[in-house]
Amino acid sequence: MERTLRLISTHPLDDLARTLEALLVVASQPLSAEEMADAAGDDAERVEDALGLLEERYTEGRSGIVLEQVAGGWAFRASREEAEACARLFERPVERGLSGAALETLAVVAYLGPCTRPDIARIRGVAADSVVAGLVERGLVAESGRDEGGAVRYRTTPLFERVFGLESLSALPRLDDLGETTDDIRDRLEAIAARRPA
Amino acid sequence: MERTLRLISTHPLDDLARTLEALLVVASQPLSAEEMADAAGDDAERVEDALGLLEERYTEGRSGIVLEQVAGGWAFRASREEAEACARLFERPVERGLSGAALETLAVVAYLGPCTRPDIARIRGVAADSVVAGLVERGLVAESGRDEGGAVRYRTTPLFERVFGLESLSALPRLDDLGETTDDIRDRLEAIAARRPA
Amino acid sequence: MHVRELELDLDAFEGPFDLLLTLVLREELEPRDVDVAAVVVTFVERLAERERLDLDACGEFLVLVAALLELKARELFPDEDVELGDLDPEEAAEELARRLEEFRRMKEAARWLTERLEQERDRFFRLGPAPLAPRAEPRIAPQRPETLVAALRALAAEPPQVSLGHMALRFPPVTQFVERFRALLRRRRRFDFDQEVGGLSRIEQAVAFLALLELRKGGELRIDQAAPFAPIRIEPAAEGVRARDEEGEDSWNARSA
Repeated sequence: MERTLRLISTHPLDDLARTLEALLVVASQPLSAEEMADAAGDDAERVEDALGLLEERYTEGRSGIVLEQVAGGWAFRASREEAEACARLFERPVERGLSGAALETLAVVAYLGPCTRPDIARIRGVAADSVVAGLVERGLVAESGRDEGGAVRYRTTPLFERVFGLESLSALPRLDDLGETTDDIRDRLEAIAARRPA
Repeated sequence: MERTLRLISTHPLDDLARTLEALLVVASQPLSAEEMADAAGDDAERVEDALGLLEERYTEGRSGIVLEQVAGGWAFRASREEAEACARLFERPVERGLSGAALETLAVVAYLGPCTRPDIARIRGVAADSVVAGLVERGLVAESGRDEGGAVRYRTTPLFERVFGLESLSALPRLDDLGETTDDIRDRLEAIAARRPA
Repeated sequence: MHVRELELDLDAFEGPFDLLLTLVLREELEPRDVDVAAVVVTFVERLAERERLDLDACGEFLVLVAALLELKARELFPDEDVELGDLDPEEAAEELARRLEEFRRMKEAARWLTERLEQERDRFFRLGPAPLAPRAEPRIAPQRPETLVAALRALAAEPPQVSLGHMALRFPPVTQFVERFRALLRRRRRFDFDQEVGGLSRIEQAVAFLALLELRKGGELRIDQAAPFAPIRIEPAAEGVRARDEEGEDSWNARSA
C-alpha cells in the first residue's frame, strides 16, 4: 500500500486530531479508524490515539458536541444536555416511536441476521409485508440479496444502529439472557398436559 | 411570543455557546442567529455574543472545525488546511458498486423498457419505491412519462449505458431463450414471481 | 353467549367476530393479518366472566376459529417442510416448545429495543450531508452488462419445488391452477369460480382457491362476492398494484432532518 510511504512525516498528534475533527464534521456517516487513516494519510494506530484525545475534548458536560463510537465507526452528535434545544429545531429520528409490530420485526431482523419475510412471518405469526416495507422506507432495514428459494433477504442498516445507539449489532444483549429457555416452556406445557383429564 | 418571558434566566454565555455547538453539529443547513435563539430559548443579542466566542474557538489554525457565517446563517465546515484529507474522504472511488436490488431493478428496466414501480415490484416481489428512488438519485434511471393508470414510468439513462459500457440499449446481451418478445419475457418473469415464496 | 357477536379489538380489525369472518371470506381482510391468538384471548376472557361454562358457545367458537386458523396457516406456511401433523407427539411438543421459545425471545428483544429507543431519545445527530461539505462525486465503478443478464436470469429461474412427499395427501401444484386462471382471463373478461372448479375434488378446489389468492396477491385479478356463499366472480385487476395497507406510523425517513 502506498499509504505507508507517507508515514515518514510524523506530525504531532494534535495536528492529526485537527484533521480528524475536520473529517468528522463533514462526514454524513460514522467513520471507521481505517477510513480516517486513509483520508488523513496516517496510520490507524496513531488515529486511535488522536481519537482518544478528541474523545476527552468532545465529551458530555464539557462540550455541546460529543464524539461517540456508533454503528461501526466514530461520529459527532449533540450532547444529551442540549436535547431540548435540538428538539425545538430538528425532527427526532424516531419522532413518535415505532409501532409494536415494527419493533418486533426489527428485533427479528437484527437478531436473525439477513432473513426473509416468510422467516419473519413464521416467528411473528402475522404477515410481515407492510411492516417491512415501512422499515425499508424509514431506512432502518434494507434488502440484502435473496435466499435459495428466491425470497428477498433483509438486514438492519447502519442508521438502525445509530438510532438505537449501538456500537455494532454485537452490542445487542445475548438472546440467552432474555426470556425463558426451551426447557422452561416444555416444563410448563407438560404441567398443563398433566392436569388435563386423559 | 412567550419565549421572551424566559429571558430572565441569564445563564452564563458558555452554557449558551454549548447549546449552539450542539445545534450547529446537528444542522444540515446553515442556521440563522434567530433560529438558534428560538431553539436555545435565549435572545438574539446574546446568541451573537456566544457565536463570537465560538468563532474564536473554531477558527483556521486552531481547530479542524471552522465556524463560518454564510448567506443563510452560520455553519460548521472543515478547516482549509484539511481540505486535502476531506477531498480524499469524499473522492475515494465508490467501489461499492451496485446492490443486488439495484442490479435486478436495472435489469428489469433495461430489458423490458419503461416500467412503473408497481411493474418492478410485481416482478421482484418486493416494494420498489426506495430502490427506484436510489437509482434516480444516482442518475441511472429517470422518469419517462406515465402509463394509462397515471403511474410514473422509469427508463435507463445515458449514464447507465456508460457505466455498463453499452453504446445503446440495443447492445444489451440477447435473452432470446427467456422469450421472443419483451412481452413474453415480462409474462414469464411475472409468472415466476407469483410462484416465489413471498 | 353469542360467539358471532364477540367484540374484537385487533390490530387489523375492530368489530364483532362474524363481521371479521365475513370480511375474511370476502377477501377484504387477509387471514394472515388476523391475530388469531388475540381472538382466542378475547373469547376466553368473555367466557371467564360467566359463572357456567357455555358448551354451545365453546363448540361454535372452536369450529369457527379452527377454520380461520387453517386458512391462515395455509397462506402463511404453504412451504413449511416441518408439518406438525407428521411428527410423533413428543417431537411435536418439542417443535411447539421451540417455536414458542423463538416467539418469546423475539418479544423480549422487541421490549429491549423499545426501552433502548426511549433511553436514546435525547441523542440528536445529523441526518444527511453537512451544510458546507464538499459535494461527493457520484462515481460508480464500471459494470459488465453480463451482471444484468445474470440478475434477470435469476429472476426468471423456477423457484425450487416444495417437497410434499412426506404428506399423506397429494396436492396438485398451485402453479397448475395459476396458469389455468391466467389463460382463462386472457380469453374471458370474467369467470365464475364455482363453475370452473365444480367437478373437482375438495382438495383440488382448495388448491384452486389458493391459486386465486396467489394471483390476487400479485395484483393480477379481482375477486368479488356479493355475500357469503354467493358465487365468487373473478376478473382481471384494473391496475396491477398490490394494495399495501399502510401502517399507522408517523413517517420519517433518512432524509427528513
